[in-house]
Amino acid sequence: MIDFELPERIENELQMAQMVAEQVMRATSRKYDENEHERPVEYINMMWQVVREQNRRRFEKAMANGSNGDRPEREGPNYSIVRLITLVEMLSWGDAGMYLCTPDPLLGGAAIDAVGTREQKVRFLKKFGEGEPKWGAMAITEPGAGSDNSALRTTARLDSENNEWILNGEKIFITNGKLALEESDGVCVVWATVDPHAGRAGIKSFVVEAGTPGVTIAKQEDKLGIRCSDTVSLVFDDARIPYDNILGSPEVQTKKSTRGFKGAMKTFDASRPAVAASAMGVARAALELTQEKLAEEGLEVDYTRPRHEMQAWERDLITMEARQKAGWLLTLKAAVEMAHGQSNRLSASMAKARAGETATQVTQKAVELLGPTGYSKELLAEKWMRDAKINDIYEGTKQINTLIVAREILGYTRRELK
Amino acid sequence: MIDFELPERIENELQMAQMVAEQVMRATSRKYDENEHERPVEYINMMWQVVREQNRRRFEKAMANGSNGDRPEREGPNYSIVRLITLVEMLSWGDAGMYLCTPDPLLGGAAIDAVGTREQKVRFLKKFGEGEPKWGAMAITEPGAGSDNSALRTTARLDSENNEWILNGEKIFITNGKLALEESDGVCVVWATVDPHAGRAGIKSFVVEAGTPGVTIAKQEDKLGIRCSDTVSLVFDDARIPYDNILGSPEVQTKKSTRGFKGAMKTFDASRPAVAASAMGVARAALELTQEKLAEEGLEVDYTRPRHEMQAWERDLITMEARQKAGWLLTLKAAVEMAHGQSNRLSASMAKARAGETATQVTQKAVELLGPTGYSKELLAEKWMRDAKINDIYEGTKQINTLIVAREILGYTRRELK
Amino acid sequence: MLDFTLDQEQEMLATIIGRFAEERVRPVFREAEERGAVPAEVIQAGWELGLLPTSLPAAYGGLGDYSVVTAAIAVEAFAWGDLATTFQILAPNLVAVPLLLEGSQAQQTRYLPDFTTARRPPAVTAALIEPGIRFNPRALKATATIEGDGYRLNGAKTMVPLAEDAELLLVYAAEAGETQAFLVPGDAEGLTVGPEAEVMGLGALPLYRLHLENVYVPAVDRLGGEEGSDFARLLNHSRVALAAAAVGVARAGYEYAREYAKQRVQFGEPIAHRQSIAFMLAEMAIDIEAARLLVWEAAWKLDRGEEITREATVMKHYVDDVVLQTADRAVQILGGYGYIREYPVELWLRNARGFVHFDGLAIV
Amino acid sequence: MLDFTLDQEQEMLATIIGRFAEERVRPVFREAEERGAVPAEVIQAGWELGLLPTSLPAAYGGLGDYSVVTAAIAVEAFAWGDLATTFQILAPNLVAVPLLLEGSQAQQTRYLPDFTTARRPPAVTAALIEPGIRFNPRALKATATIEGDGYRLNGAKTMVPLAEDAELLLVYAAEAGETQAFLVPGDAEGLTVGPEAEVMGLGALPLYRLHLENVYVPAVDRLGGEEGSDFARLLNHSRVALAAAAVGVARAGYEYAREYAKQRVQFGEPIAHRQSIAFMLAEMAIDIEAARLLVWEAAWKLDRGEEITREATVMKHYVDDVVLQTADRAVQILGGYGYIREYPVELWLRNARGFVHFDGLAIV
Repeated sequence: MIDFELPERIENELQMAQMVAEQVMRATSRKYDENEHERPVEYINMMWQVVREQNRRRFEKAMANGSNGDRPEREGPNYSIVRLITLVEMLSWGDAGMYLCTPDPLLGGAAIDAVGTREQKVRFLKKFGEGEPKWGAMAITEPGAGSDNSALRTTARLDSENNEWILNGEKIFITNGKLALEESDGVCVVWATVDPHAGRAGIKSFVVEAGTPGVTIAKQEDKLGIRCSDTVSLVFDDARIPYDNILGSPEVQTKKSTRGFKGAMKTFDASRPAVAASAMGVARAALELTQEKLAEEGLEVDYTRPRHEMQAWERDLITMEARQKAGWLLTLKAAVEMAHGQSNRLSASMAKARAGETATQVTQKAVELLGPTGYSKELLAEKWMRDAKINDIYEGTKQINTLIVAREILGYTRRELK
Repeated sequence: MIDFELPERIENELQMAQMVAEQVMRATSRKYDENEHERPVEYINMMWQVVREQNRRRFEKAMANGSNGDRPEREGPNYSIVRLITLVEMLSWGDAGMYLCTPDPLLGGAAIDAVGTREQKVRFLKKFGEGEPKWGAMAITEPGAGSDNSALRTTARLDSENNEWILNGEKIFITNGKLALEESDGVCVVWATVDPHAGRAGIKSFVVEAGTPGVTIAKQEDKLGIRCSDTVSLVFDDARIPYDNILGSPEVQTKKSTRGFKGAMKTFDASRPAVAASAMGVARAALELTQEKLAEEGLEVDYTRPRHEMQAWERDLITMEARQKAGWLLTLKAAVEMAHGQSNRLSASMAKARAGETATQVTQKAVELLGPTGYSKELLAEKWMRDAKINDIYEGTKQINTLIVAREILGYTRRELK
Repeated sequence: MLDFTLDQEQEMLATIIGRFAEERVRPVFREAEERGAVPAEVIQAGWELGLLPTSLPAAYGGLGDYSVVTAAIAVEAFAWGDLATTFQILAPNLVAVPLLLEGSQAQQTRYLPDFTTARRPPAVTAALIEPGIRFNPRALKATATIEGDGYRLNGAKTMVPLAEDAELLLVYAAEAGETQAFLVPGDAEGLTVGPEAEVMGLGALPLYRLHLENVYVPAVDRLGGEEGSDFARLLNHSRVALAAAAVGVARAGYEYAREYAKQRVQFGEPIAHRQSIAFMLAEMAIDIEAARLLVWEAAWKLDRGEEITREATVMKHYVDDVVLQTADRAVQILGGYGYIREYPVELWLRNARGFVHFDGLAIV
Repeated sequence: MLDFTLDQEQEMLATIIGRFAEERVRPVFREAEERGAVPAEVIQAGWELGLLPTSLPAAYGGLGDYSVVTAAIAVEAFAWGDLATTFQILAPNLVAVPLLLEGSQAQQTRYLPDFTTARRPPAVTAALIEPGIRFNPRALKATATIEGDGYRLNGAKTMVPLAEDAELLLVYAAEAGETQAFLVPGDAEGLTVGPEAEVMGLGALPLYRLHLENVYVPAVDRLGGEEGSDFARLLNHSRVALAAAAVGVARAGYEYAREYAKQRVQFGEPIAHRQSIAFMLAEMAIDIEAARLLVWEAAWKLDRGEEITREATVMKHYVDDVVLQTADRAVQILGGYGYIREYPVELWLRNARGFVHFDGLAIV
C-alpha cells in the first residue's frame, strides 16, 4: 500500500537530530574544516551520550533474543534501516564530515552484526555501549585494487600452533581508521584472503582491535572535503589476531560458490543507501541555503509560472529541488525494500549512483547561484560542494554503481558486462 | 595563422545557396514532408542546372590534369572540402532532407574519385555532367551488421569466363538508392567481400549502374524525418557487373594489412564532416526560427545580462547558440585539416559525434520554446527536430564516433577499446 | 507507514491494463498512428474496463473508490501501450473528473450519472490549450465575460481531442484574469470546431482547433456554479495524470531498447555488452524509477487532499525531461531502426517531446 | 583565409610557456596552494618571459605586437600549469591592458613605460568583483561621484589579487550607473585593504577585501581621462583571457585523467579500456576542442577590432560549463585519488568552479 509517511517515532527522532545538526554541527563546521585531522569533540561527546545508550540497549536486546537487535519481536517490516538513513540524511544536512565521526561501530559493526557469532558480538560490540567513545571501521581497498575487491592482496595466514591469524598487507582509504584503532578502543573489520589463489572465494573478513601489535597507521590523507573525518592507510606487518576474530566460516568455498565474498559484499546493500542518504543531506543543505539567501534578495520561486516564464535562477532552483527530491525518493526506496526484507541490490545501486551525482550537481550549482559570496568561505556552500563529491566516489564510484544497475537490469554476469 | 574568415569565393556561393534554400527549399519543405517518397522536383531541377555544369567542368579538369579535379594547379591548401561543408550547412539550413536529393554522385562519387581509375571516372562520372539529373549512392550496411562493416555478408564472386563479378546479398539504409538506380541513370557503390573468410581484407567496393539485372529495390523506408530523401534496401540476386567495376585492387591483402578496407573507410573522413555540417545547418535553422519567433513576442536576448539575471528562455537561447557555434567550429576544423592535407580522422569524428547530438538537442529545445505552435505543423520546427535526429545516427552513431575519438586520444586499437 | 508496494487491487489493475495494452493496443497502435484513428473497438474495450465508473461516487452509480495513486498506476500502464490511445480512452475524465473535484452538487447530479451508466464512452472533451508560442494555462487568452445571468466566451483553442463529435465540452477561459471552466454543449451557437490541429505526435488522436465567438453559457454551467472552481487543483490533477503517462511512455522506450540491445549483435557481441549502451539503459532505468516515485508522491498527496502546486511543478519539470531523454536514448540505441517508422521508438520520441505542451489533455 | 593552425611565433610561445608550466610551475604549485603563496622566483621567471612588454607599443619601449589570439594561446599554456600562478603572473596586465586599450594618451605616456622597463613585476592590481550573491560587473554597487575636479569612490570590493602590496590599483566603480575605471595609488586616503578574501580555490593567490571610503581620485586618473572608458570592451578582453585560462585548466584535468586511466589497472585491465571511462575522456577532449575554438574566434574578432559582447557572453556561458564538467570528470576518473590533495585534480575542480565568478581577475 503506497505511503510516503515516515513512522512518527522516526519523525520525532529526526527533530532531535535536526537540533544537533543546527546547534552543534553547523556551529563547528567551518572550524573543523579549517583544522583538518582535529576531532570534532563537541559533536562526538554530545552524540556518545545517545549512541552509547542505544548501543547498550540494542546489545542487550540482541543477547536476549539472539537476533542482531534490530529485529523487533512482532512480525512485519523492520524500519530500523529507514530510521538509519533518515538520521544519516539529517546529520549530513548538518555536516557530512562530522556525521562520519559519530562514535559507533558503523560499517564494521554492520559486518559483525551480519555474520558475527554471539561470542563475537559480546567481544566486539558490547564495549560500544559503555565507557569512552569508540569507533568501528572497515578496511577493504588496497593500493592496487580500487573498486576491484576480488583483487585483494592482504593475506591472513593461520598459525595453528598459537591458533592465530597473521595479517600482512596494506589497506587504504579507511574512514575512521585512526579513531577506531588509535584514538579509541575500537574495532576495524579487515578484508583479507586466506588463499591468494582462490580469488573471491578466499576473501574473508577479520576483526582487528585497537592496540593490536603489527598494525600501524601509515598515512592520514589530506582531502578535498569531509576533512574532520579521518581517512588513513593501515599497514599490517605480521599482525596477529585470535583465531576467533574471523567473521563467518574460515574454509574456502569452491570457485563456483563465492558465498563468503558475497556475504561480505552484502554489507554494502545497507551501506549504499546510507551513503546515498548522506549525499542527499548535503544536497538538501545546499538547496535550502540557496533558497534562503536568494529569498533574502527578494528572489523566491513562483511555482505557478510556466517553464518559459521563469527566471534562469528560478529554473535552476526548481531543477535542484527536483533532483534532490528524486535522489531522496530513490534512497528511501532502497531502504524500504530492505525494511520489507526484499533484495535491494538494484535499488541500492540506483540510489547510490544517482544520489552521489545529484549531491555533486546541486552543491556545485549552489556555489554558482550564490555568487562571489558562494565561492567564498563566508558561507558553507563551498564546503558542502567539497564534502558532497565524496559520495560520488566512495562505496563504489558512480560508474561502479551504474555498472551494477546495468548488470541487474540486463541480467548479465560480470563476464558479459565488464 | 589562425583565421576564421571564409574565402570570399565561398561567401559568394553561400549567398546563392541561401537564396535557393529560402525560395525553393523552405517553400516546399512541408509539402515533401507530407508527401513522403515524392521527389522534390523544384529543388532537383533547379540544382541540376548548376551541378551538371560543375560536374562537367570538374570532370574535364580531372581528365586534363589526371587529378580528381578538386586539386587546383597551384600549391597550398585545397578549400573544396570547406566549400562543400559550408554549402551542405546552408542547404541543410534550407531543408536537410531535400539537400540529400541533390542530383550528384555524392558518397558514391567520392569513392570513385578517391580510388577509381581514369577509365572508371569516364564510365561512371562523366554522365553526371550531362543529360538528365542523376544520383550516386553507396550501399554498405547490412541487416546483420549495423555499424560493424567488417561483418559484411554480401559476396562478389568472380566469374572468370565472362570476366564479371556476381553480387549476392542484401543491403539496407541506402540513401538515394532509388534515385540512383531506379529514377535515374545513376551509380551505386556497393561494398562486398570477395572472400568471406578474409574479414576486413576481403572487402572491396564495386560500382553498380542503374538497370543492372539482378538488382532490385526490396523496400523503401518510412522515416521519422528527412522524408523526401529515399532510403531503400537493395537485394542482389546473382547481379552481374563487369570485372572493371571493382574500385581499387581486387586481391585480398593479408590479415595484417587491411588497406583495401581502410581505403574504403577513408571515404568517411570526408563524409563525416559533411554530415556534421548538415546537422549544424538544421540546428542553425531551428535556433534562428526560435530567436525570430520570440523576438516577435518582444523577447530578445540581452547579452549584457549576467547569467543569474537572465530569463530561463534567454539562457536556453544562449545555450542553443553556444552549442550551435561550438558544433560548427568543430565541423570547420575537421574540414580545414582536410583542406591542409592533414589527417582529420580525430577531428572528423569529434565533429560528427558532437554535431549530431547538438542538432538533436537544439531542435528539441526549439520545439519546447516555441510552445504549442512549435509542436504543431504550422512551423517547421517539429520537422527539423525529426530531420535532425538522423545526424545522430547515420555515418556512424554518436556512440561509434565517440568510440573512434576515444581510440584516437588513447592510442588504442579496436581490440584494446571495444 | 512508508511503503512503495502496490496493494492487491492495484497489482490486479496494473496486470489487467498491462495485458490490455499489450494484447489490444500494441498490435494496432502503429497503424492507428498512420491512419489517424484508434480502432473504435479498442476504445470501447478500454471504456469497458470501467475505470471511471469505479472511481465515481456510489450516489451516481459508481463504486466510489477514487484514488489518484491508483489512477496514476493505471495511466502508466495504459500509456506504455500507446499515448494517443490512452488520451482517447481517458477522454471522459476530462469532464467527469473536474465535475467530481470541483462541480457543484447540481452539476454532479446532472452529469455524473451518465458516466457510470453509459455503455459507450461519453462523447465529451475539454479545451484548455491555446495556439501561440507562450501558452500559460493560468493566464488564458480566451475570455469569459459576464453577460446578464451568464457568460460570453471568446477566443481560440487548439489540440482539443475529439472535439468534432463532442456533445459536451469543458471549455477553460479567463474570467477577470482567472481561469475558470465552463460546460458547453457541442452544438452551442458561436462554437466552431476545426480545422484539425496537426502536431508532431499523437497521430492517432484527432485534435482540433476550436473557435469561440460570443458563445453564451448560463451561469449555472460554470464549473462549481456560484463559487466557480479552483483551477490550480484541476491543473495539478492533470499534471499528475500526464506525468504518469510520461512514465509509461518512457518505460515503453526503455524496455524496447533494452530488449533490442540484448538481441542486436554487433562486432560479435550483443550491443548491450558495451558499457556505452548498458550505462545508457541504466540511466534510463534510474530516471524512470525516480520519475515514478515523484508521480506517486504527488498523487498520494492529492489523495490526502493536500495542495501540491509546488510538488506538481517540480515533478512536471523533472518528468518532462526524463520522458524526452529516455525516448531519445531509445532511438539512439536502435540506431537506424530507431529512425524508421517500422519500429515504434520514433513515435515515442515524437510523443515524448509533447509533454511540455500537453497541459489539460488528461486528468485523473 | 580559414586556418586553425598556430603560426611559428605562436608555436614557439606555446612551447616555451608549456615548458615553463611543466618545469617551473607544476613542481611547486601544490605546495604553493597549501602555503598560500607562489614562490617569488617563479613569478619573477614568469615576468621575465616578457609577454607584456612584447605586446605594448614601441613608443613605450615595447615590441608592439599585441595580439589577443596569441595572448589567449599563452594564457592557456600558463593555466595548464596552475591558475593561481597564472593570475599572479598576469597581474600587471590588469592595469597595463586597460591602459593600452582605453587609456588616454597622457595616461599611457605616464604609466606604460614602467611596464616595459620594470625588472620585477610591477606591484599593480585591479578591483572589480564585489561581495554579495548577485554581482553584476555592469551594475556595480561601488560608486564614483563627481566632486570638484575629481571623484569620490565609495564601496566594497572582494577577491582583489595582491592588493596588500599594490602600489597602483585600477578600481572599477559605477559613475552615474555606468562602470568606469579609476587609477588609485595603494596608499590613497580612505582605501583600506583586507582582510584576506578566502575562497574555495586559488589558494596560492593572495586575494583581499577592499574598502573604499570617500577615496578621492583626480579627474585625470579616470581611465580614458575626459571620455572615460568603454567597460564593455574591457570586460570582453577579460572574458577572453579567463576563457583561455579555463581551457588550460580543463586540459590539465583531461590530460591527467587520461594518463591515469591508461596506467590504472582494475579488474585486470587499464580502466581506460572501459567505455564508461573512455567515452568520458572523449567527451572531455571534444569539449576542450570546441571551447578553445570559441575562445580563438572571440580573440580573433577582438584583434579585428570587432565588438564582441554577444560572442563573449556565449563563449563564457559555454566555457564556464566545460571547465567545471571536465574538472569534475577528472576527479571522477581518479576516484579516491581524485579526492585527496596529494593529487592535483581536486584543486582543478575547486578552481574550475570559480570561473563563473572570476570576471576581471585576468585580461589580455
